[in-house]
Amino acid sequence: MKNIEILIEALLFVKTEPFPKKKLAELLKVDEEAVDQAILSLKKNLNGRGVRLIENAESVMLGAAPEASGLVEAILKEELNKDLGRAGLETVSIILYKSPVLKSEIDFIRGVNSQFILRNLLIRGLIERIPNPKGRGNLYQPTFDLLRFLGVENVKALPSYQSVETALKNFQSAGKMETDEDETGSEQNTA
Amino acid sequence: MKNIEILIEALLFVKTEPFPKKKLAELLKVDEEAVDQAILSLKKNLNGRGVRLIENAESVMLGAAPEASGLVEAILKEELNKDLGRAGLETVSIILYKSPVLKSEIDFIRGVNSQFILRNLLIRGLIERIPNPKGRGNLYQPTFDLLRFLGVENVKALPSYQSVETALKNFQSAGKMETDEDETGSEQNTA
Amino acid sequence: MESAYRVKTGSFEGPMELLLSLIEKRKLFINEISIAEVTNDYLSYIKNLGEFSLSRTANFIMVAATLILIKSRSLLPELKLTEEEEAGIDNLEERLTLYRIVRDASVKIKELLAGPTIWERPFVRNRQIVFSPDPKFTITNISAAIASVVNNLPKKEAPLPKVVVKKVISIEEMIESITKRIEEGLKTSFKKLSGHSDKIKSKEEKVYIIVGFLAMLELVKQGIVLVEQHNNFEDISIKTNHLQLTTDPSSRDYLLRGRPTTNN
Repeated sequence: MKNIEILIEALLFVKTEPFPKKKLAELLKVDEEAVDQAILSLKKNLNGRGVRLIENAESVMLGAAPEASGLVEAILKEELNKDLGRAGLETVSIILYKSPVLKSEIDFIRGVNSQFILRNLLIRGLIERIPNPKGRGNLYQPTFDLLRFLGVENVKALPSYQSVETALKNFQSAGKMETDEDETGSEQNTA
Repeated sequence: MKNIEILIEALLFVKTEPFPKKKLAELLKVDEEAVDQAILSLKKNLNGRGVRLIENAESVMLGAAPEASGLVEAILKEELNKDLGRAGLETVSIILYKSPVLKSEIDFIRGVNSQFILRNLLIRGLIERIPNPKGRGNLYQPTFDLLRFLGVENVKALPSYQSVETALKNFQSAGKMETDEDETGSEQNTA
Repeated sequence: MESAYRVKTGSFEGPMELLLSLIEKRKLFINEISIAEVTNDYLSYIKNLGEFSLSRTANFIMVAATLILIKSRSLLPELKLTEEEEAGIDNLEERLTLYRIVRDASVKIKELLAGPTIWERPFVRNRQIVFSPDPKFTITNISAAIASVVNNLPKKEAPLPKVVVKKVISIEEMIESITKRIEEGLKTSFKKLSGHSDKIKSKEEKVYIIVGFLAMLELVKQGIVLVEQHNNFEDISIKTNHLQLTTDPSSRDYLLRGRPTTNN
């Protein structure tokens, strides 16, 4: 096990929240590729262990293995509310299988304005808003909390990920519903 | 790696203080010898990794590898100095104008989850958490240090205090009546 | 009876959900023919949308527009549609397919949520807290921040977005034009009517269905007018915020009889 991997594991253990890979590279004074490689190796080494690596495109964090979920819940005595209504489930599914995704794309698929439900999911910390590098509107992506609640280490571990992702990716060509602008608010959570 | 070892690793991961081995045996419904063996194996497996097993006669816990202590210090220090950004300013301003305030209320006003930013504000001694006398969740309020830093004697001396407080209060009571339409259920797990 | 119906209608949040359920109830595949078959069910559903907010009603009406085109063409195959109208039809089929994929995925997501969690390490800091203010936390900045927070609070009832209103209103014109086109088609091609796919039906039945369909279009138009009114006169009372199409029992009865009775 290489030194940089040890350091990353230790940092993630101490920090207890999602850590941007970019920031890891800065702190460790290595390039992002080296970080990616170390993370890949760490992930492999954690496979089948009591601690797992959760990741999205930008960040990584550590979490307790889902196999221990029941026991951990018993000692933490914490209650999670994982109930989502049908609208919430649909919206979250689109965001999980097609992230990052625009509000207009979500509206297009669901045929309704998803403003309220997006705000609700943002407040619950299940999705987050990121700026769209290509232009107007915000992009939405799943949070680490959502991945953790689902018990998956990344979106690729979701059921039928490949086929659903492909189906959702292909529709882009068909044009979007030019709905109203995104009105869930424009503040960024840079926390 | 045996199942019991995975479970112990996961339990120690979420428990941020020493865990009595006796208690582990109870939780896992195995005898103490089995726990000892699993711990021995876990210790071996963690050797040379970023997270290590620390133990005394009765208890065990996980800790970051000593090799990483310099870096860990660095990120903890950085936490105290980094720019808290717009999210930080917004959250602090809500806590100032509406203290004491629940996390769920802050989230509802901001339209995003404030979990991580609240942690940062707590670590830096800008806000503090007090138990909610009326029920679940914690209440947040500004620290005396923050008020002194801002040069105000109490929150009521903040600019436009009265009108902002009223606006926030009105928004909240209006929101409560409307929640059925957007399928909320936004019970929060506190930071 | 009335309230029982409301419970049923309240269960659909959006047009895709409703449309898909109508198609699946008849065990049909998603294609133009099956969409045409459930159009009347769909339209009679939105006629009873009384319990929904205006924005939801608008969503249902917008999809109704495309359904009307599909249905019109299934009744009168010689009806020429514009390129844009054709595109709208293809689009709806695609959206419906996508929606079904998402809905099926959401069932699995629900199962996962009910299953195990990956727990995070709780946040605890046993360190001595050292007051470390951000130099940007000044009275000026804080007062600007709270002003922007108050400013960004979502308005209690967001008015219908202009784009949506414009679309809904243009649907009214669309319905008018399609009505005209169908009526003309009826006159000029009465002979052809019995000639296409729906072989089971007699000419008279066919005309009856079309007339029923046209009457249904009238009802949809009334809903559109309400959307328009609501937007011009913001403070119309709560009651009229909702789509209130005629509930004249005789007209409903008429429409019900006008519905095609294909069994698949």
